[in-house]
Amino acid sequence: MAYDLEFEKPLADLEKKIVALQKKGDRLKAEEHRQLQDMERELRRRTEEIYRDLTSWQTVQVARHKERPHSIDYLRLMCDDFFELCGDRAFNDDHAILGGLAQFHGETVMFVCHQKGRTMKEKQYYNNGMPHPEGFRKAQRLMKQAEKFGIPLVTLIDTQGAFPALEDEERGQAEAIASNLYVMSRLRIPSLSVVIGEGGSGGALALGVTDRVLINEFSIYTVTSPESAASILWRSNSFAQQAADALRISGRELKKLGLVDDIVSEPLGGAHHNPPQAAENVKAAICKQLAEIKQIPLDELLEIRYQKYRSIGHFAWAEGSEA
Amino acid sequence: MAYDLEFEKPLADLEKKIVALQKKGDRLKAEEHRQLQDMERELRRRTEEIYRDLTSWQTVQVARHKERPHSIDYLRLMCDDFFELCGDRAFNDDHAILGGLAQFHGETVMFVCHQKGRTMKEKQYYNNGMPHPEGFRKAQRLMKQAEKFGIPLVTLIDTQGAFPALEDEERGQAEAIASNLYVMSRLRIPSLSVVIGEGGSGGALALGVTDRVLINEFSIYTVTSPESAASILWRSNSFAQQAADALRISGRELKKLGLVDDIVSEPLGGAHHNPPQAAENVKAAICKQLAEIKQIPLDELLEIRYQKYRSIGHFAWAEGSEA
Amino acid sequence: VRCPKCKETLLTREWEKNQKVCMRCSYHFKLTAYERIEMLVDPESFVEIDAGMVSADPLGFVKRAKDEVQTYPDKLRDEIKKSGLNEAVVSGYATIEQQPLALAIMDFRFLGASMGSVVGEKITRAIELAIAKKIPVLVSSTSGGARMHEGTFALMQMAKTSAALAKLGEAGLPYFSLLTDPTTGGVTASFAMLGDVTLAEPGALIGFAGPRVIEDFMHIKLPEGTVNSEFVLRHGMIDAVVHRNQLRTTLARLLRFYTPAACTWTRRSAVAASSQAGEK
Amino acid sequence: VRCPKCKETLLTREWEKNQKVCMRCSYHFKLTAYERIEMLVDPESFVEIDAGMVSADPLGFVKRAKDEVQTYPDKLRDEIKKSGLNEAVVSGYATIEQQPLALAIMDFRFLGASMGSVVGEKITRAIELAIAKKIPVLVSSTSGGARMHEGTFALMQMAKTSAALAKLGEAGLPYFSLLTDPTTGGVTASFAMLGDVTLAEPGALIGFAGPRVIEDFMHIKLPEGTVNSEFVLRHGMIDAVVHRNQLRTTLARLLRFYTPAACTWTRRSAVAASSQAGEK
Ligand SMILES: [Zn+2]
Ligand SMILES: [Zn+2]
Repeated sequence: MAYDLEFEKPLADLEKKIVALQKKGDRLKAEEHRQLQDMERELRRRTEEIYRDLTSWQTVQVARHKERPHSIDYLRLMCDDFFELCGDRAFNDDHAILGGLAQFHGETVMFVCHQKGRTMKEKQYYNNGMPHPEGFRKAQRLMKQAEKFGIPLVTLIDTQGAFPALEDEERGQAEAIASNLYVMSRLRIPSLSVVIGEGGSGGALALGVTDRVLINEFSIYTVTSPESAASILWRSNSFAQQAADALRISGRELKKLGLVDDIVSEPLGGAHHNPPQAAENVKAAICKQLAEIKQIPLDELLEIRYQKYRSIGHFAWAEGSEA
Repeated sequence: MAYDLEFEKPLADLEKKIVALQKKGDRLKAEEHRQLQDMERELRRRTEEIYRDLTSWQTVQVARHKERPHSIDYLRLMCDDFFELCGDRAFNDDHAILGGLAQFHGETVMFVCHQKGRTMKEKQYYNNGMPHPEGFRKAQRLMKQAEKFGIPLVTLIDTQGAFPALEDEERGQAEAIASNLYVMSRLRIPSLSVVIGEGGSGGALALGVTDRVLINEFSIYTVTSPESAASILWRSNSFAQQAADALRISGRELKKLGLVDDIVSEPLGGAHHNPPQAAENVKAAICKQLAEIKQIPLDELLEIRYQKYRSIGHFAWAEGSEA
Repeated sequence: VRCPKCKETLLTREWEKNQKVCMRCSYHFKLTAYERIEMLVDPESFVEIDAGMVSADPLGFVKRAKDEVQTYPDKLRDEIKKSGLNEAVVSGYATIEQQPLALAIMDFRFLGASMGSVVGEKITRAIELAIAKKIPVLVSSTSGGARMHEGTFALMQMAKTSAALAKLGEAGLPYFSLLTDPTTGGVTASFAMLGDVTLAEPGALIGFAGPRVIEDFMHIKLPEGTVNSEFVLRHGMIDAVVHRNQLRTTLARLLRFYTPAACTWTRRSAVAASSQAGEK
Repeated sequence: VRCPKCKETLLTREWEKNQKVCMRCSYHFKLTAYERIEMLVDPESFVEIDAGMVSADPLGFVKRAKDEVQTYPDKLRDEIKKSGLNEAVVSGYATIEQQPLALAIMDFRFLGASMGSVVGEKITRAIELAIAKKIPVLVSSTSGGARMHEGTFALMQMAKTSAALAKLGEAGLPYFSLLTDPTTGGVTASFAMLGDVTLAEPGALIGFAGPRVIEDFMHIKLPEGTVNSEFVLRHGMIDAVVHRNQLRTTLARLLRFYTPAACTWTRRSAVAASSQAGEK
């Protein structure tokens, strides 16, 4: 896996040298062999160093990396069996939402995920992970089915946001999102979400009202894309970098702010450098959290869930006013 | 109100003579006055006579009479206040379904009705009472809202059936109807339906799974329109009359067959001869039945409702087989 | 046999070995109820119930045409003779890969698998059996619609079967609906569309009104295959189109997902719930 | 004042008497929160709560441009000064025709009524007050969207308010949502669209993305008024478009429908339910 992001330039240079040496194969002299090992060590060290302090904007780049594993990759790597459930039972089957039943770590779990796509054709098929209203309604259908059968719910979040076209207004994008927030807050099953890439706006939150919210180390969760925040606040989306950093949207920042429950660590250089390892980490984190919340009596779980969201927000009191 | 149906020919003739005499007004001689009174008495007698033995096919004519009161007329005449609730919250507001909150006999009731329309313009606006899937979904939304707030549900049924166009298949006409049957069978509120005109097919039943089913005397409730039954069984819809009679679809026949709980009597010559009286009868019938079912504890009510539909059907056992 | 889709002439033996699917174009021929049962469940595991249930004549139905008087009992006698079946559905219980379930399989040969009292009753009994035994339900649907000869009784079977499924749902038991060619009318608008998971065989005609009604009503001509399995999948009405040779495996997988042992959390919470007083 | 729709110049006194509705074309001007409260509730009945709640700065937000550094607290100070309000929503309780309800009224003057922690918190508190007092809730919405300066905290207010409404619903209490010009973004996609009954003033811009975003995204130009009250009514998202001069009466009627005394059956069953053990 090549280092190809802007801030990875030093790593890419190093990697190029390494690759050049590696090409020699058996013809490598002892001296060069040692040199190669040194460089490999150096690459690892530099990568760790750079990734230790990624800014929110740099995290955005990683979260959007074209080779980053998507929901379908995680499902393939984490589940022993997966049966996709389709359709909103009213209008369409929105491929931007991928959901179904999984054999997961010895039990049945309902997965509901955003699914992007890598090739042009895939991006079109999955609408690049940007759901229409019927996608959110399909999601809700599966959530209610999980509730009906007492199956725990896990969502994988990875979207720039809900699709903002006129047809989406016509079919009630706002209603579809709102309704999911309402329903998820009272689902009588344990629930958990993992932001695996981009957690963008209401389109992300519509799968995100769960007992636990985890985030991949180099993922983001944001009120709106940095570009759109920039065009609102700076009146130009060329300030996306400033916006990303000011909004503190990286997994690590969000953990510090108390907005996510835990961070799932990613392989060195990001999940796309080692998808199986990334999936293993996500799976382990899900198992750990699910085991915990499954112990909590249901009514208590619902009240804890309520308080979790209830308590998000900072405010103060004007002088002279009382709390 | 004129007698204008085919089987009402004798009545129309008599009526014409009466009207001719009435026109004379004050210039009526004593002799003629007596004659008029006789004829009026005769008209009443003959009407009673004819309407006492209406066939199913004749009942179809009355049920479809262009001046027959529709849901909107009943609501206006029966309710002290009515607030229409609109939309399926997903796609559209289907005017073929008219629903909302009513102040009814001193309490709040949720009405969900088919609404036809009289003029060409109205028929178009209401789609002649033939719902699209979003109409049934609006209906279900209101039913669930009634359940949420413990408000009794009353439905007024008056439709040829669900709209059978390609767009309706696309949006899941079958699913929309099926889902209503499923949900209505378990609604945790008292519920009641009145067939006020045409009860046609699945489109009628989708508002009709209730604790009590009443039917206006000259209304019908049928598996499919006589015309379409004729084209299925006789391979020509010109046998509609035979089909109507063979299917025994009039209110009175259905009462005999045990398929409705009670008949609401209509004014002489049918509801359109005296809409206020028709509405008063319907209202009284609703009040009586609601008062009864409101006394039944909820879990018991649901089981009674289940058994009501569970027990519909006749079958036998082949020789040599046991029950 | 000749394939109605690709017109290929198929060797009967091969065609039967291929589960009556055209070897060339994958056209799925209709199966009889017993063929389908054999194909889906573990050998010898099927136990039929209500096999002797036959239709009565609730309306005293007589069809009078110019030169013909036909009663419903006449018609039924003909259909029984022709099909060798007592009615349009075969019901019972069985196992698929050792997992028990109740099932009802419709058979198009009997009066176009139209739904009258017996179809409604047998399906409802299969569902109630499942509730009593705490096992899932599979209904394999095919139907031309409601049984006209039973009038409003036929219509009400839609309510009856749907209400039974609602009870099954409250009991937390899954219902799998399989749609086969053709499934239309009142069957589609009741139990066929109420699956927790709904599957369809490829290319099956599936609809409420059916293409002929739509064409008559709209005065248009629909292209072949407008209202079929792939159409309803695209429009979000079903979960998957499954080739006949994958059906058994698919159902086995589905049964495993919903098996109580696979839902470790449910079992625990179900125990907790049953120890509480009161409702549900 | 000049009407932005029909360009007519209106006499201020008459215009105010007409509830700030254009006498010529019925254009509904924006109202301040206190104007709306006065218009809707019984005189002297409004009791404000949480009036002194002001925004904190959870992110330490700083907007740096070439020649400008602006902190969120700077911005807030400006807005407070400009609007005379502490935040973008005024909340409390009152009566309409003697019927009590909790209410939260948004005010567009304060930072475009964007939703940050305070808006979310005040609305949630109003809902919780309603649950405690067993009274209905009215939220009058207007908003440009989420408060960017609070980042993901702002986003989460959507979840917080929606969860509070879900609790209100479980308590069997009605929620009336009133949409006014303009209502967009995260507010639309949460509490604004969750009304048991949802009303809108005529001609109000109502949408998720809002017309400018749609135009940018689709590279099209939308005709004026494409995404407004009438549009969402037509598409089944709201119950009614109500002229400002009918709002008070309409709300009074709605309150009467849901008043426990009007639901004779509910009262009985609620009593029965409370005597049962266990859940809900
Ligand atoms: Zn073929
Ligand atoms: Zn104007």
